[in-house]
Amino acid sequence: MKGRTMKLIHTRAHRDTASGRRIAAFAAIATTVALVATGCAAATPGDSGGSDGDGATEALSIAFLPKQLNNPYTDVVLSGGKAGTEEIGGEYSVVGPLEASASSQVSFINTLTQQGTKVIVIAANDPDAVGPALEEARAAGAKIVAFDSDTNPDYRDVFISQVVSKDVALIQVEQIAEQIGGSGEIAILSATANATNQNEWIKFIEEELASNPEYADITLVAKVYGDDDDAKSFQEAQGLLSAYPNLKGIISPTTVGIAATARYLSTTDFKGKVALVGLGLPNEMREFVKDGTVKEFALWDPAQLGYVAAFAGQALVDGTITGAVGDTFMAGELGEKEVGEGGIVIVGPPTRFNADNIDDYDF
Amino acid sequence: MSERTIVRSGEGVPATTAGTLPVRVRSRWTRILLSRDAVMFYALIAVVVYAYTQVPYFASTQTVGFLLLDVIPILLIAMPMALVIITGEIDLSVASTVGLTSAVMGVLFQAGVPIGVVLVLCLLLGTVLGAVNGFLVTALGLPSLAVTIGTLALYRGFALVVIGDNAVANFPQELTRFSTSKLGDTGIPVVMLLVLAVALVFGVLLHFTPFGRALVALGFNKEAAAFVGIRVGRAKFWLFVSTGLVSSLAGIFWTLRYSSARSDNATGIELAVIAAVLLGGVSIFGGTGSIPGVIIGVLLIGTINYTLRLARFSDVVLSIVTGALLIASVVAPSIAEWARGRLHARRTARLELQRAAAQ
Amino acid sequence: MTTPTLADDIPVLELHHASKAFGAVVALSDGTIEILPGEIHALVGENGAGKSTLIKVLAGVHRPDSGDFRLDGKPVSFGTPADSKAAGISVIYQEPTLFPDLTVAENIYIGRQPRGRGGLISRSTMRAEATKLFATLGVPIDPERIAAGLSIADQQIIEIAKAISLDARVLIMDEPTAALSGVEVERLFGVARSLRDRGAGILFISHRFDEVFGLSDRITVMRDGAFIATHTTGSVTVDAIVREMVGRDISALFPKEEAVIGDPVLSVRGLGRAGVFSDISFDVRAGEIVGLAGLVGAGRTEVARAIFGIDRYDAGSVEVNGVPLRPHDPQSAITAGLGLVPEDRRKQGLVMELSVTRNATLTLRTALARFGLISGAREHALGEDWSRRLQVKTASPDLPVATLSGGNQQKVVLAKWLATDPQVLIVDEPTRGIDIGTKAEVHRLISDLAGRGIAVLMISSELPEVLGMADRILVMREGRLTATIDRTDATAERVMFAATETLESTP
Amino acid sequence: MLVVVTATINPLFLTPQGVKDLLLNATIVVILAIGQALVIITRNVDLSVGSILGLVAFGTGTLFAVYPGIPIILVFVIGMAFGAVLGAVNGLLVTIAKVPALVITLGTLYIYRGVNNAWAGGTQYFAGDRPRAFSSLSTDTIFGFPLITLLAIAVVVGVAIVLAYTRAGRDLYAIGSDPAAARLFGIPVTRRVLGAFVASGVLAGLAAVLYASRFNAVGATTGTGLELDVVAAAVVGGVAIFGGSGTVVGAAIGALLLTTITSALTALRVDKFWQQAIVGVLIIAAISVDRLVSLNRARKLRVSEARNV
Repeated sequence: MKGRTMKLIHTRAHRDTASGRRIAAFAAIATTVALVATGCAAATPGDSGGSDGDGATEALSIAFLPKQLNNPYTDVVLSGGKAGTEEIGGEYSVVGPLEASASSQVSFINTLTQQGTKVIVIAANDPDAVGPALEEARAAGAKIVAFDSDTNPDYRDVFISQVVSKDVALIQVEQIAEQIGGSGEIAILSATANATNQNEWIKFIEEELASNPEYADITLVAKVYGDDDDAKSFQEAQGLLSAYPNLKGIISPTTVGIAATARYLSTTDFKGKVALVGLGLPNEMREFVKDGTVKEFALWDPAQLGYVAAFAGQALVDGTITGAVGDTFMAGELGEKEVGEGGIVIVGPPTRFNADNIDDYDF
Repeated sequence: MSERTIVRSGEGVPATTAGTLPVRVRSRWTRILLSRDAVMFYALIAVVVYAYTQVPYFASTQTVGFLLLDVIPILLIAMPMALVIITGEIDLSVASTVGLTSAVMGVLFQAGVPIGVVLVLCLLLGTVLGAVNGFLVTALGLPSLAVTIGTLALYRGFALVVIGDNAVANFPQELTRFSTSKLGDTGIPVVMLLVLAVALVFGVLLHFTPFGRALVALGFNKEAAAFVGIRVGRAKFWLFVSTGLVSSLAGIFWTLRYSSARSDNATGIELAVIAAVLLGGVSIFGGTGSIPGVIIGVLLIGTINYTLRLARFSDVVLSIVTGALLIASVVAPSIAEWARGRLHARRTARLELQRAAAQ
Repeated sequence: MTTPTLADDIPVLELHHASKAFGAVVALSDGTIEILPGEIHALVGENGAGKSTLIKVLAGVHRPDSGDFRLDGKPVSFGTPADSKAAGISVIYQEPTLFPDLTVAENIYIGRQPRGRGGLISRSTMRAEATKLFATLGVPIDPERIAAGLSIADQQIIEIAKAISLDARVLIMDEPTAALSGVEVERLFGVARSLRDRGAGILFISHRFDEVFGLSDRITVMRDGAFIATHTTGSVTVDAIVREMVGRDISALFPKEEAVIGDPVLSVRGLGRAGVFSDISFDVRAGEIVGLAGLVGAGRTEVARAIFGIDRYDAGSVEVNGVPLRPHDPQSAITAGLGLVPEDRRKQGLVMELSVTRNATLTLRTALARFGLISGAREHALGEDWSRRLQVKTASPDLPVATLSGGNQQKVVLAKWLATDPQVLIVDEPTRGIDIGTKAEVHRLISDLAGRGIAVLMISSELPEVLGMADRILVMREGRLTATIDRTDATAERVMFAATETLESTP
Repeated sequence: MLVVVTATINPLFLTPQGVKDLLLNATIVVILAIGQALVIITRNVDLSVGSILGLVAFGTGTLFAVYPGIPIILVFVIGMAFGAVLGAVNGLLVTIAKVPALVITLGTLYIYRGVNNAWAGGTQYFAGDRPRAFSSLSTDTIFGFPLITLLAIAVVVGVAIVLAYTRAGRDLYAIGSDPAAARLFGIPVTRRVLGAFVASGVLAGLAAVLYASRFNAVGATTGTGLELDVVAAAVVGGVAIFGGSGTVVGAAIGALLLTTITSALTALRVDKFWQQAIVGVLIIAAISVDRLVSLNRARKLRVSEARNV
């Protein structure tokens, strides 16, 4: 027994210490990471073509990166994108974060860049946060089409806009003015406070209210944000009505917001007394139009956005357009589209939905 | 975390002399090659090799760059977090600290404060936020879990108060470019050098300093640690402070990398950090854990996520995988323990049977 | 008072030749006891004699490795405490285990609350029952208050009330009086007697001979994990019992080397902590071993903890070589040359999961570091050096201390402190749970240290150990020093007397 | 107090519509907070309630969409059973693996949410897809109380009775008060803790069905982040995070208070960004007060024990 112990201790003395082992582990990691890195580096230049093929023969890969997956509006937009891509004969894919955060889109852009995607169609959660990643993507040869929500113009080739921002704003002001009889307090219930498109519309709404003498009697008393979250928008609507007893109308330029507000109004005494206009999906609003909560709201056909974006992507890759003002391209059944000021492509005028026509639409 | 429900091996196992129960002493290399860290390392290699050969586009320098850029914030925060968990505490407020740092950074910069001053103030802020956690946990003796759930809400709330729904984007280009620049052709981001420095500091702190020895001791047994003069409360306080400081560092990196200061930055990454730390072999009950292990844990989660994304799996899968890895990493040791216990019980039962038969 | 007719009754509970070992440590080698219905049975023995293990076997907490366990003459085997409770055995531990957040009544009836309409708990019935119980016991406790904040005495009463409500046939009390005042003890005894008169068998552990002789019908003595004898109380004397408890030749077992005794190193003056101890003053001189004797709960450990800085104290001062120590700061105590081998080796003395080396060098963390970094090689050399010097038996100093036997673990604790080269070493129950062979080694070590001029304060509940080792014996009772006895005058009886007499009769 | 202040500043706050809204908003958090209280009393925590709610709420929407004629009561039963299964998964992992509930439920929070996302995709079900009678549950009132609020009150009373007047309920307190002692007493700790998690799941399921009745859309992100509010409500309502004490009535009041604060902030036109910070402050204040009270009690005890020493 004693002898054995002694021997063990003896061997111990030659052994590395616990700390020594740690150093070894550290070194192992460092070496391997370095190896992997250099290995990759060596592999890249000659390898990138490989069996996957490259260049003209390959189907045009168009990847859509919406603000957030699993959003009904997004799904409609994407359905158009898919249709457009298939018409071109391109390879359609969708990636995106589950929550509308700016930084998570960056990782997806990186991945798309690496996959050699030819066209990235993006709806930016933050106009600047995605910038550096998009620049890298462009450096790697991708064309960038922004749609729905623009990035900083420096980072993309074209922006496919629903309609002229001002038109969207004006139609909403017009509608609310009609419905409240041209005077009274109104409020805006928007998506997130830094959503690019909503903010632009709100800016135009405010300008129009201030400058157009027809609207002199209308006061905008509040702007609140429901973050495109149903429950939150619902409570914000409720908060508005409790905070502003004389409120006569609400503008909600977001599909989630208008649906939540309509639902709140329809269950209260305010139904029919407080006007509600904005941008909504016919399928979501049908019930409220029919029960009289909402008289009229507006929207473009979101599917057209995706559809045109796909064609714009192809045109950019072909070289048909470069994003310069005056360039034109054919967008399938929607005909010729022109690149306007600031690289913006306008899809079409907004549609007004009311009890008379709502059943004609299914999206 | 305040209550340990598991009987740890040391307390439950009756003492035996070396003579009665032969303890196998494995050779040095077998031990290194069979250690938990090593096994994790094999797993990492396996994933890398698999992705390298099977997943298109993985074999590229861009992978290294993008992957590392993605994991840097997690890797940074995992270092102090590992130490915090080793002492038997937890800090859930790290992601909110990142968010608040980012928000303050944006607001200060927009107000015209020179960027250098902004960075210093941000690090200072992180230190203060960590100190608040540390004070509540050590001075008031509150459970860190509850405290940091509270500060998770509080710090994120402050971020909202500070910057609201705005975003600040116009940080100096030199800085934003620096944050994503690579070391030559290797694809390794320059910032990794800073991260490695931080890892080295925490690795040395844990494994090669008196303070590290004290942390391990108090993680296993707070009372015994107090009996050798270890100032338990003070040690924990400084760990929370360091967590706050490193989280604010991660916040600065986050803001610069995405050149966007927003209140919702890094929402939810505490889960990824904790999952990586636990996967890296740190015991949720305290005491056990190593910095190399944690680094491997972070890289493993990062690589799996990146590979899945590259293989066009949806983000849905990613969140399920992260959650499952977290649960697996804490449940696995318990199951192993349970299996060992069963085995032991069966052996004891057999011995008793033999003894009974002998009588 | 009924005297049981010993010959005729079948014992309500009997245990014969039970043994229980924890790894290499045999805690109980021959646990034997018989409890008759309607008797109060006292169990006495030194600390470490195996009394607590015996009780835990009866309570179903430990399953004995061997032995014959019978209730009413029929063999039984308990797997869990619940089994034992179901069989009518109620155990009241030294530290009552009440649920602090529940009401007193609920604590009595938890898991078997009386039910009323609709199968719901009837709180009024529960309250009424509890009130009735307390009335029987003659104690004014509000059944509706929550248990948190109750005094130990009240908590014990509640445990007893619970036992009564359970209709316990056997009531076992582990040192129930350790934390009680005179009046409370009387009240407790009244209750015990009335239970006995109703036919229950009562077993209680006590170190106070006045209580043992005043209350019990029979006395069982244990020593070194084994049964020694059972006596009818009227037929024995305190002296005889003490002799049986101590049982061996003291001076032969504990060879105290004569050391040169120098100047006072540790000076404690007027130390007090509200509710725990008060007015403690003594010196320990270089090369001197001072024994601190007393019953469990007398406040000895608490004094040691306060000196070392683990706990705060409200009054007094501690000086090492004339320099006052910062209160509540063990690190400064260590720096000043103090070391403490704590009473609970597994929870306080060692980090069981860490290696022998790591444990042994834990006190030297800072000294081991060069430029702030610990040199693994030096750490190892030091760990190995000390394990060799103290002859710690382990396959490798890299193995967790949990794999060592109790005696070897204690050597690691000693090594940890010797490595700091202390001037004062406080050892609290240094040989508890250690086998005889290693015990002698530990004693030789301590004696050796004193020989090298270290001042040693030794807390021990084992009288022979104290008598054999100490140059001077301080005795504590109920938080106060009651006697200082010189080595030459020390006898087991004198120490026992000083530890158990009531304060009022202190000369 | 808060109600009074708010009402004076903004009279509209206490109109019938205002009160109704307040109650309606609180209902769902109240029910979740009750479930959370059960779990916290046993010294555990369930962070996955928000995800359970989302999953079950989407399930409810799916049921109505796939089986348009399904009886409403059956939907309730299925929703609660679904919640029970999800809660049981939590409970089993916690009790078998003996890992802190925090870690397990943090994991299931993400897994359940992921499953919800995978299942729902971009699909959302809207109020229009559901029968009128179902939606009217949350709009119809009896004596000014919305139906679902009455349901919530019934749940509070029911669970309160179980906790106060059944052995199983009392066992939960014993377990939270001292888990080791509870085991020593022969209380079936594992079964009871599992039961608490299942109950929390059932209540989350119920809350989810009510959510589907109350709100327009149920989809992949329904209920995200609710867990913080729920834990805060329970803790603010006096359920000690250390386990062993607290009542469901307290938790319900906590939930009501929290919702009132939120509504009051909006009604008082306070910057809504303060909301989350206030939740954080409330959690920390609640546990600090709890701790200080118990420290104080311990100190008093020691001094009162001093007696003759």
